[in-house]
Amino acid sequence: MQNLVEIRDLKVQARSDAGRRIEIIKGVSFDIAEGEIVALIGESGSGKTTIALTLMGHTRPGCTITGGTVRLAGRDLVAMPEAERQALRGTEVAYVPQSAAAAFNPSQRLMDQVIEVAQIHKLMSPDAARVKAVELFRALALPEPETIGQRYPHQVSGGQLQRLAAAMALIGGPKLMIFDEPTTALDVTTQIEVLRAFKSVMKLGGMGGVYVSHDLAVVAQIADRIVVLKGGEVQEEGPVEQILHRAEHPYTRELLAAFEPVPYASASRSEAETKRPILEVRNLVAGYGPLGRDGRPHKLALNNVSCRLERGQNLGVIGESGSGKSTLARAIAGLLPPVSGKVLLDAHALEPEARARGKEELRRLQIVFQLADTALNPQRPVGDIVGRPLTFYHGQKGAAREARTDELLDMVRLPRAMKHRLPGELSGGQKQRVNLARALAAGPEVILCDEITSALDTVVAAAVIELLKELQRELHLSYVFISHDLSTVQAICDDVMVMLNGEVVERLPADRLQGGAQHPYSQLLFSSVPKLDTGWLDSVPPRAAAL
Amino acid sequence: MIDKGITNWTRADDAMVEHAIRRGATRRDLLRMFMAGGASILAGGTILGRATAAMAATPVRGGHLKAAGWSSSTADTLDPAKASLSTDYVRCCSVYNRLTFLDESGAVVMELADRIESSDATVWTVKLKSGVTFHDGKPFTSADVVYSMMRHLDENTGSKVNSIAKQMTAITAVDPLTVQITLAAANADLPTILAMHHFMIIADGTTDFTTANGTGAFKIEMFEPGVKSIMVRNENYFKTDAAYLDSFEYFAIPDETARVNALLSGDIHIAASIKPQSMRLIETQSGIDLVKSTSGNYTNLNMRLDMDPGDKAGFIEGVKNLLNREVIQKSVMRGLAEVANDQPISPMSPYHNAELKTRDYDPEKAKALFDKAGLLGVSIPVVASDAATASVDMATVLQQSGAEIGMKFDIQRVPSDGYWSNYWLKAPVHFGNINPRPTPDILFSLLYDTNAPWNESQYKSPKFDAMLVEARGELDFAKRKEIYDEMQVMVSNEAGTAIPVFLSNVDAKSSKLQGLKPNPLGGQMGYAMAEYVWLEA
Amino acid sequence: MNPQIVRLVLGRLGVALVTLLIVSFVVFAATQMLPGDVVEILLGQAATPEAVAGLREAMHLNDPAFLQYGRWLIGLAQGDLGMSYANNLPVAGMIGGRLANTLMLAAVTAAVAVPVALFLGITTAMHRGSVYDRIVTTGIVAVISVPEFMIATLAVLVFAVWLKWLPALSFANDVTSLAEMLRVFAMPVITLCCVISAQMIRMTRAAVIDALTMPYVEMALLKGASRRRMVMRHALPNAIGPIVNAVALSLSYLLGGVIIVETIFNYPGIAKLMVDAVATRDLPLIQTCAMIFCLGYLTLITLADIIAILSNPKLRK
Amino acid sequence: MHTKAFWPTPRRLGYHMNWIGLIAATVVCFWALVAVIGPMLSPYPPGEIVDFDYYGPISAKLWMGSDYLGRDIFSRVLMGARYTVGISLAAVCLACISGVVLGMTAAVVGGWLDTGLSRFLDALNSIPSKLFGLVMVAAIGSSIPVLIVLLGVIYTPGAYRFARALAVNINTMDFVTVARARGERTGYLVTREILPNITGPVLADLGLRFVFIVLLLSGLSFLGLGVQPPNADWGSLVRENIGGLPFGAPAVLMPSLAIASLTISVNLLIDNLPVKIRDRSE
Repeated sequence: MQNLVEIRDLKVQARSDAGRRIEIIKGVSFDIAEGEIVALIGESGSGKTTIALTLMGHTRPGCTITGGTVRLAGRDLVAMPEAERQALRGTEVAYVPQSAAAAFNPSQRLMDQVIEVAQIHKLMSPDAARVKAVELFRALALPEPETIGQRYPHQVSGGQLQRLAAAMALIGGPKLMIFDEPTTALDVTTQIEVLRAFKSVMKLGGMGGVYVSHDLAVVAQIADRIVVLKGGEVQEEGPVEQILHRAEHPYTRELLAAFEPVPYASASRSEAETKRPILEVRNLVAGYGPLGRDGRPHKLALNNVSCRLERGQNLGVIGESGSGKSTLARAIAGLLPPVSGKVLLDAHALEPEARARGKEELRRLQIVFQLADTALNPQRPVGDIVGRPLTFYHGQKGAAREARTDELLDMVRLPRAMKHRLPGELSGGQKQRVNLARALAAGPEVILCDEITSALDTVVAAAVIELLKELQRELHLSYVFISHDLSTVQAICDDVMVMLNGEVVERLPADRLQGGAQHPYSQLLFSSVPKLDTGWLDSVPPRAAAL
Repeated sequence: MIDKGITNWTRADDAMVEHAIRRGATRRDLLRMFMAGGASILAGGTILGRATAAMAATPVRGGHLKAAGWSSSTADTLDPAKASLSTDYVRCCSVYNRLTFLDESGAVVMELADRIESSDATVWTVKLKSGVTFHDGKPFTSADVVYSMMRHLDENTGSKVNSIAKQMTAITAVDPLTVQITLAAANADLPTILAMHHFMIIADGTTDFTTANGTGAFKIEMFEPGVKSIMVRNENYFKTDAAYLDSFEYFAIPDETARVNALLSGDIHIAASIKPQSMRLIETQSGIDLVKSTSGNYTNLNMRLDMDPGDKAGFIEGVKNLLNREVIQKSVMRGLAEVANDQPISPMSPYHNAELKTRDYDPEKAKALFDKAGLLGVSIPVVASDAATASVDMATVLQQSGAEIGMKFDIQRVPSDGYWSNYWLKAPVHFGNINPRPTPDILFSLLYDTNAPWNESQYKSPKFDAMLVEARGELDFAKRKEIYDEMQVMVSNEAGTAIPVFLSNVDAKSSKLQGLKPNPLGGQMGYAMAEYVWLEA
Repeated sequence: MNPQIVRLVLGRLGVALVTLLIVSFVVFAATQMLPGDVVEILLGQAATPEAVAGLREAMHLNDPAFLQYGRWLIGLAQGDLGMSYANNLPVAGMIGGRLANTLMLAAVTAAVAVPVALFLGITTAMHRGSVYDRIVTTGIVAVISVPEFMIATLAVLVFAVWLKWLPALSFANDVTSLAEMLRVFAMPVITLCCVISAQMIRMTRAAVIDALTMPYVEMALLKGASRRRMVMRHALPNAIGPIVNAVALSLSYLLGGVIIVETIFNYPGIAKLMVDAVATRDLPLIQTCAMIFCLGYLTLITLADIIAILSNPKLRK
Repeated sequence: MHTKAFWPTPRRLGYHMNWIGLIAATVVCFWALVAVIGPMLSPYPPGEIVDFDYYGPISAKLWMGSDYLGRDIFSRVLMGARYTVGISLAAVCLACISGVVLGMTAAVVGGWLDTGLSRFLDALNSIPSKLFGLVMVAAIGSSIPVLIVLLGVIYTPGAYRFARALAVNINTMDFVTVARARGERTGYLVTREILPNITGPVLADLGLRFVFIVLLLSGLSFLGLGVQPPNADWGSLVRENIGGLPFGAPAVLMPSLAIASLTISVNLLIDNLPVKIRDRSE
């Protein structure tokens, strides 16, 4: 019997700005059998999404399929005229996008968009389509399945949107579903629910599927087979169990290794306790919008938050999006002046606004942002970016500044020649190192790290964490490490603070995270982190779908 | 020809001129005839041909005439005392009448007056026509004339001819059809003065002009200031051989190109004031005629004698020698001009001093004069504006001539808006533009008398002033001309007004429009064309 | 209505009012700067010092500027536009007919230009990169690069003088039938369309192309939607904000920007009225005209903003 | 609005440009060159009447015929380039510099300054440009500095709006926040962090605005405001010779062509700006 999908020697070219052609998929071949779910694993730039889209006969603007075949149920999508491909999309093969929030048209009701496939291809009457959609909503465990379709995209949560996107894909009754990183943008507690919904409908429908992801643990829960990609080429391919436990290719092993928890042993715990804290936050209240009558902001983001960071130690702040963890960093840095409460640096109270703080105070407390892309001025060479704090805080100029810049680049393990490059010419990991080097240039005592590894591929992120640790040893730094990712926090922090809705729900030492949590939310959070184990998803008990 | 001695033109005189032409009178004869009337002939040459042409055609009744002037504003008015733009004149001419008017030859013709008589040129008796009615049916009487005249003496009226009207010390109604006007001093030109547009007759007691209650050939039907006006024929008009048109629509198209285009496309029948450069286009079009008339209109360069650099001896004479009049006549005006000699009486006037030679273009002499004045190489600002016809181009010609002898003229072109109130008479060196005036007396009193309101160069000469008064009261033509001749020489040599050329006025019209003749008072038959023209089918 | 929408719309109206107040100040200040005394212009040769002084007093011209400004502003607020200095007619009456003419021309132009521009903008965006797209976009560049007086004069020469198809002048009040209206308005409208639609086409095209890069449009493609459906159902509804803005900006030109067209076609509109008023230093008339232009601009821009706010689904109930 | 944000600074030579852009750039450079050296090449002084005919045809003596006075159009077009290009360039620079500086400052400082400036410039923008020009020239007279300042003022609100919108976007970027957290002053934020990131779009905008200014200058010249004679900008040349249009006189066609070629080229150049080759081979 022929396979549902047969990809043979697929080649895709992209055109650069200058019109030069670059091959981004270099002869990829693999099959998908009926009812089988195949995962495409790889880091950003590996070509996994490009391959997934060719299964719909689509390439993003600027890309073209230059060779090979993509057969879906025996028909070659590459050779097919566009009209026929249009007829296949939504009916034979359907797509669940990475960010459902962006993939829904903000100006149309959800129901209209869900049943649009049926209307485009005239599969059924609108009424019949609506009935089927409500069934799907139910199957996907969406709340209020009867009425949720009447809402607009901005009126439902991210997890619900992702399930609605699945419903939108399923309505045409496709033979093949493509999931393009459908849970990457979700919080872990939501991700688990969505994964569960996907898994159940896929099982029920007996459809074939392609699951694109960079997260091996997620893939392990849903896929039958894994294809490991790098640089547009297949590195390794095999059943899930085989890849997880008997990986052969070094790259696959590297991916797996990044999942191994690296326990962090604080070197300075005993000595720290005797000293006064380097950073202390007392009863911080902050938020956005105008102040209300009670003196509180319209939208409260931090409610009475207190914490302390001992010299030479690291404090992890963990929580879901909207929990106020990033606001905390901004409030400490004086970017969002708190309404009340105090920030003490080395037992000395700081002004609420950065503008009012002294240069020396500013120097001692540095902040590093999540997205290195936006945190570096794209128009200034790396040397300038790193050198500016030297001039600003230390008045260094000319050769002295050059020399110190070189040292800093050495420190973050970047080649010195890189100082002439612009940020746009650097990779994600390199940018984050420049970002760090800039903070280090000030000669700080505390660095606020706001999700600095979140946007990086796992392997790269692990290396950045290693670097942070090394720097700490050399420079006696203290970090406030903000993240939604439990394993990275575990890898670097002494103490962890769990936040929910702007409040601290629990504080506990990093080594007692697993099993030590008392607060139900902390427990839920920790238990929702996927494990490299095919049976994990089924082993976690479902919780009441409300958060 | 009969020498009537004192002006008392009647309607019969019109017929006399025509009769004379028919009999083949020579030009000299005719001129003598005009002189006899004390009227100045400002448009000699062109008129004769036109008059003969006009004679041949027979007027046709009916039709709607659309005509375009060149200036219009929201200040457009139906009050003749305040009329200031060509559109005002045309509109007023069609709805009101004057006591007298000037025909194409510049001769005084009676309109509402039946006779104007005087024995000493100081006390004048005006006999009015009987049976004339206003648009609202009110009969025309001496009271209307008195009211109309007295208005100009009232400061609050805002009359444009207040200064001219001031010489009338008493205006009284002798009987319903007789008015007596007493002048402060003898002035033989009164019949001509009464032909000025502002002295139109309105009904006694009129203060609201929106209905334009006149005696004229047309009644106002619609009037929108700055937009247009529509007039319809007055069926009770007292002239029987006039007012051929059913209705008459007048508006302004300030942009000359647009005006010409509108005529060419058939949207209008007549476009007033055509630039010389447009003639080539118009001449190629069939069905379009040009009506040219050289009148006393001129654009002059004024150098104030009381300001630097006009107060430096030699400067003014230098400029007068540096003006290349031939280039101005040929290149700037494309021949639509007569070379002038720095005085305002045009060659068409019987009082023109033919002995006074035109200055030759003499850059070397000018250079020497500038050098003497210590101004050679000094940058002289010259204010010009589109408001004064062709002044920018004339300035350019002067500038170019100056450049050749090392004299710098720095042209300052300023907007037309407010030119007359902000720059004219005020800037040390600037251009002006003077409309035709019927008599040398008016020109000199207005422009060169020590107390003249528009003394453009601040020319002050007691001798000149005395001569002006003397000439005004002088009833003998030869003696009068002698005085005026000398005054012309004085102005040409002493005043700071350089008058390079007299400009011709050109109206372009559809050949369907007939009966249009040149007139010394300006284009479009001295703005009074409405009642004389007709449209051929 | 969503209270948030009400708040935003009221906010926009408030901003427009404040801007209008600033405009009134700028207009008043600018007109006060005009040299040349209106009294002297009015009296002309009869301007004796006593007459000038008397008239100045009567016209309140000796009052301090801020007092005059206040008086004018209060008058405006009460709908009293004052009397024209030049001919002592009420300003409201002088403007009335002219404003109607201007609005008429603007309306006819808008009725032609907006649909054409939107059609071209949307279709070029839909077929981006095609020969059609290139012809239209190059044509636009050519059209916006030629001064409007050239377009207008050429149009007159060709259609009125040579072909004699259309009248060279456009008089609003001569219109008796629809056919007549089309003939009379044809040339000014064509000229103005050339001037204003280029920008609308460009902005519409850019807005639609921008919306076409949105993930939900790609999603529509992956649902099997046709190009037409992608544009009309998904891209366009989300590009309304910028498109309406571009349309409003272009249309605002039709009030005061048409001076050249009014000059060439001798159309009695309000822009020419203002130029005349400047020539006669008729301050009340200048100020009123300027305020009308600014009011028109602000109305259009505010309307566009409000439409953009209303079209934002995030603010829908 | 979609903009081509973030150009890398040109350090290596590696630009690519399509042929339309190249032609447009050539024409723009040609006019720029003419503006600089043109008057030196002109065969006659711009004010000299060299031909007794008017609207004369193209001849060996008069390369572009003669104008309504019989002056040499070739010389006048050469001289007009200096005024049209020079005034427009000066005005566009004035508008963009003031607009961009104000826009960036408003975006960075925010608060009342932002609101106040935005309202004031919005008010200015609401006054029709040609009428504003007419009134202002009536008020203060027409001279080259007045024209430059006037055109600059007319186009400042647009430049302000554009720059402010861009700067507001950049201002939310983390690198600006980092600089703020570092304690940098407004001046530094504006000049070093914001400005380099908006120069690309601002330059493109400057080009478009240049076209509008050339056209507005021509329009104002058409309405009678412009350079003092005997000099004239191209718009004035078209206006004073427009009577020659029915004969297709080169006197009116040549300056019109000059305006059109300049504006079309600038437009096309902006639409086809050189793209830097930045193939990152990783």
